[in-house]
Amino acid sequence: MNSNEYLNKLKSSLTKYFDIELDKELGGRQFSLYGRYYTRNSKYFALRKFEVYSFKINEYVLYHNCNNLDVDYINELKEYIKDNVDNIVIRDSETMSSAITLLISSEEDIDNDTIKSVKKFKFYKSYDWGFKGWVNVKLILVNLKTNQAYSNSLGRREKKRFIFLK
Amino acid sequence: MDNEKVKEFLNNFKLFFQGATDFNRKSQSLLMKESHNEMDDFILLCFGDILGIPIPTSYYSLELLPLIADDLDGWQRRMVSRLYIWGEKWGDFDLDA
Amino acid sequence: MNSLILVLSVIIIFIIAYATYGSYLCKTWGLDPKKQTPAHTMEDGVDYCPAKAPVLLGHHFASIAGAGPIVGPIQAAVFGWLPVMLWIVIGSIFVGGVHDMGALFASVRHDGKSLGEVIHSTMGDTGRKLFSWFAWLTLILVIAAFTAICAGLFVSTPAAGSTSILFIILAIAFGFFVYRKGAGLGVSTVVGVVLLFACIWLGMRFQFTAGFTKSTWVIILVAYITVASVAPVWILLQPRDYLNSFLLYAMIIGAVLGLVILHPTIEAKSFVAFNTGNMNYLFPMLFVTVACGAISGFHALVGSGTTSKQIDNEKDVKLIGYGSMLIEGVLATIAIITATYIATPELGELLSDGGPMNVFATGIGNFMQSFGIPFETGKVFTSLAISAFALTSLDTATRLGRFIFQELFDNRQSADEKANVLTNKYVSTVITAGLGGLLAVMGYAKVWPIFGSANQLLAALALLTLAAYLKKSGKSNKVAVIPTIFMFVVTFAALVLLIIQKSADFATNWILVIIAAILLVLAVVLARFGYKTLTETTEEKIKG
Amino acid sequence: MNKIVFFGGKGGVGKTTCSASYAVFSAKSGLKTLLVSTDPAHSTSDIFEKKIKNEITNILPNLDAIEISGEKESKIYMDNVKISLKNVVSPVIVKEINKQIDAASISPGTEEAALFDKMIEIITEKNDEYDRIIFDTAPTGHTVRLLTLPELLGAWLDTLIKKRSKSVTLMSMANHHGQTDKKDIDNDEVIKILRKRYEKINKAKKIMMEDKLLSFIFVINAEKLPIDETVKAINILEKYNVLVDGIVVNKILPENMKDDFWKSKKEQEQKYLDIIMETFKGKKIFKLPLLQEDMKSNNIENIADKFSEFN
Repeated sequence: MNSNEYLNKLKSSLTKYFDIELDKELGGRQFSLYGRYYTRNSKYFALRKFEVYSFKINEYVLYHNCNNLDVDYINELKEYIKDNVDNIVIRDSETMSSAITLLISSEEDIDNDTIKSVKKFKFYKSYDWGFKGWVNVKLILVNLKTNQAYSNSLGRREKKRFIFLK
Repeated sequence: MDNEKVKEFLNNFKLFFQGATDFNRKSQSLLMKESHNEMDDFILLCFGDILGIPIPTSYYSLELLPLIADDLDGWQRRMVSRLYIWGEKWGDFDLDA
Repeated sequence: MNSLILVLSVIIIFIIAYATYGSYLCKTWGLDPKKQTPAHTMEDGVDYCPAKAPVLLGHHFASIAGAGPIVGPIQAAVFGWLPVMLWIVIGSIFVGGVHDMGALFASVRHDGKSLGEVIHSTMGDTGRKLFSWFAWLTLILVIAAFTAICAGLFVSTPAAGSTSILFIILAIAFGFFVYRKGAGLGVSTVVGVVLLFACIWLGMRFQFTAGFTKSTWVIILVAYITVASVAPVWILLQPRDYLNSFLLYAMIIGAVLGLVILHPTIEAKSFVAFNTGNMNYLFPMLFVTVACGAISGFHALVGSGTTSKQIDNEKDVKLIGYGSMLIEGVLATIAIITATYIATPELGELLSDGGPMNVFATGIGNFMQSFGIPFETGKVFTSLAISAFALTSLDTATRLGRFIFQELFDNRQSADEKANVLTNKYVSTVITAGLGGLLAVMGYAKVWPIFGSANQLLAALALLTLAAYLKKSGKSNKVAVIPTIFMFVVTFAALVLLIIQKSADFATNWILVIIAAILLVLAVVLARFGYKTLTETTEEKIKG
Repeated sequence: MNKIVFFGGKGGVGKTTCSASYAVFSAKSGLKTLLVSTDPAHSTSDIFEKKIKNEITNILPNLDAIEISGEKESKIYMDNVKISLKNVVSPVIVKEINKQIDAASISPGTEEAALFDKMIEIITEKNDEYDRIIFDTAPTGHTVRLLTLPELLGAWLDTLIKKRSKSVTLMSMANHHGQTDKKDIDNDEVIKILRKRYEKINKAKKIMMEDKLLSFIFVINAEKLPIDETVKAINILEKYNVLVDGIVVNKILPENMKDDFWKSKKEQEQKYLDIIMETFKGKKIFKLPLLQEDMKSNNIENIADKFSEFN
């Protein structure tokens, strides 16, 4: 399966709940797919406007294909996230958590130490010790030849979701 | 009190505590909504001609009518409230977002 | 009389009442299982989605059960346990049950709109302002009552105080790891519960809050609720509620088990006096002190808010409305037993020392001792559970009070007008919590009856709405009219009595007198207003 | 000749007489035969002078017959649905649903669909009981649709089963905290019915299409219109890889025609016969003479014998 097919499959799987933009440029990097999911929960008492509390949750999926992956590519990605997290995530006073899924697919095989660095990848940022919410990043790498996915610890539960068999 | 009633009472008791400490009501209602949407599409495929959409195979789905008859008028109301017959439901549009 | 026999007989009476009177209500009100409930007709998968009856009963019970059914009956035990028991049984069956089931039924028949919305929409603008003032005052009283109760408890058993503080810290840490670090819920729940018992043990070992007096505790509690109700919900409120539920249900199971094993005989006197001094007459005060055990307006607002949108079939209205009230009646009975198996003089002394919570905690501590849990641990565990319960209600009440306060003073026509300072989130919270704290310092015994009467007034209003609705739809509403009149009479009598009683030494509790007076005025106005709008719509409906 | 034989052709070309005589022939040659008549006119009973209702009745040794009518079949089907409606649904809805069923029973496609259902049932169930099943089917268009039906129905049923099981899985996930309970899907009534019908359709498709048990005989007259139509039909059938075995040219005029009118008719017939020979080269072509009087039980025997050369 090549990256175009993967892109279409990814788009159709996300389109139900995500607002999707193709070929979006964010902080100097080009992503072939940008998906945003947003929900607001509130508990009210007696009247709908008497809200006891409310909070918002954001989810972003940033996908691009890259065939020559190596360790510095992953490190460079970490730098990119560090600098650009604030203009990726849209926040307001009620926003609780924002989860960014960095999805990379590669049509070539991936060497072991890249996979190790993906597994070790960690990024967590809280605003005012979590009072104003926080951001978690899941890094998921999909090998299109063997249909295998590697992810950091946070992405473990989700990586199956991004494997599309023929 | 045959054990059928006992089993049913115990199950209700478990459900009571499940309801009291239920923390995944939101995810449960999302799953239920998805399931109801799929069911609405299913009924559309079987009994579309109730809404005036000619379904060539409606003869064969008459057999399912007794099992689906209960929420037919609920289904009709939901179908009418859809933006277009196969598209998202009106409720899915978070207008005040 | 052995307590176990008392509880069992109460349960049997309730089952009979459920089958007979409950079904009678269903028939007269015309509850029709074939009719489509709002959960089906307006299903949108967010608010309106049908839920199984037992799950909904559990959810409804969890949202209405508070510290009320525990504090009220114990406080009223001062009149002797027999009148309280009679009121709990009769109240639950004929007044409270009708009220809860009626509120749910009326709401189901109004497309799941909550009673608040029904009252809100039927009253004009002034009515709405009055209703908001009334709600805000009631919430202030709730804050005052529960702060005072907790403060009394923490002073009487310092271990409970220190444990609660440790529990708050545990909740925040739990929230941090599960929410932000993505630790598995299953694993962290186990760790959380283990740490919970570690807190109890630590709290008992180093009672670092031993020296605190009652007023210092009130200040700490007011500060706590101010911060807690302003901080985002995922910091403290949600993780704490999650851990609370384990505490609460462990306590209920422990109490029931202990009661069955120990089945103590009732020592306290069955009847003390019609007037236990200082004009504390049995007639109005008993019915106002025992709020949640027999009837409480608070249920109508909760029940008709979210539960009615999820009723799957009209026959569930009886189970959830009537059933949950009866379960609370049983809970109140257990509470009264924890107080009355001690002889009356000791009861009075315990009551003055730490208030009803202390009595309840001691009682449950003894119950748990019967199956091997050391008394001290049992007592601290129960008081931690009760205070956690009270803190949750405090939190909700403060958030709501702040919101209503903001809305009351938010008379800006357009958005860009400068919001006056009162509508600022922090200012309104401080005012609401501060006023509550001031009242709490007055002492819990003075505040609770006023809160009770405000609550019963709300109940009377709900019953009035139900009576009007039944008349409008051509059904006999004497099942609702009699309780309505009874509740209005009780509330007026109680308020008048309280005003006279409190104005004896006007200097110290002038605030209470003023609040009672405002409530009285509001009661009269709301009753007349409610009656007029509801009967008016009735004629116009029939004419129109 | 294959196990299941379809006699196709335009209305009035003598399909019933051909299929009846062929049935007699195959019964006499020792094969246990079932003649299925789907013609609304039910001329088979007239030929054998025996009342053949819509269940299998024996006419001759080794030969059974059945007349299936769409109208009767759909009535039975509708009544079954109405009966099962009684014990499942609240009376208020039953009245409204009955209205729905009555409306459906008079809609155009119903009788045809009921007929197809019965034919498929016969093919799948009676396949082992009889050595040969002969269908005297209605006009060509009808037959072609019958053969393509399994394809259409199969796909439709497949989608329905997928959608229903997705809905049931989601519901069981909601009730079991995210895990699906296999039992919910297996004993779901709707899926059971759909699966039963899906298997029946697949079996029929397998018999008709894959196992090559089915063959087709076209009955035509020596005229222009039947020839063109038959060519078109054969192309369609070949598309669904259905084997068209032979062509029976019926109502051939006797040889020695006297007056001019019939003589010119004879020449014209001969011209068409040559065209037929030409266009249907690969197929077996078999001529049947125009009969003096109607075919009845007494003279069916000698027509049947003619089929021996055909076989």
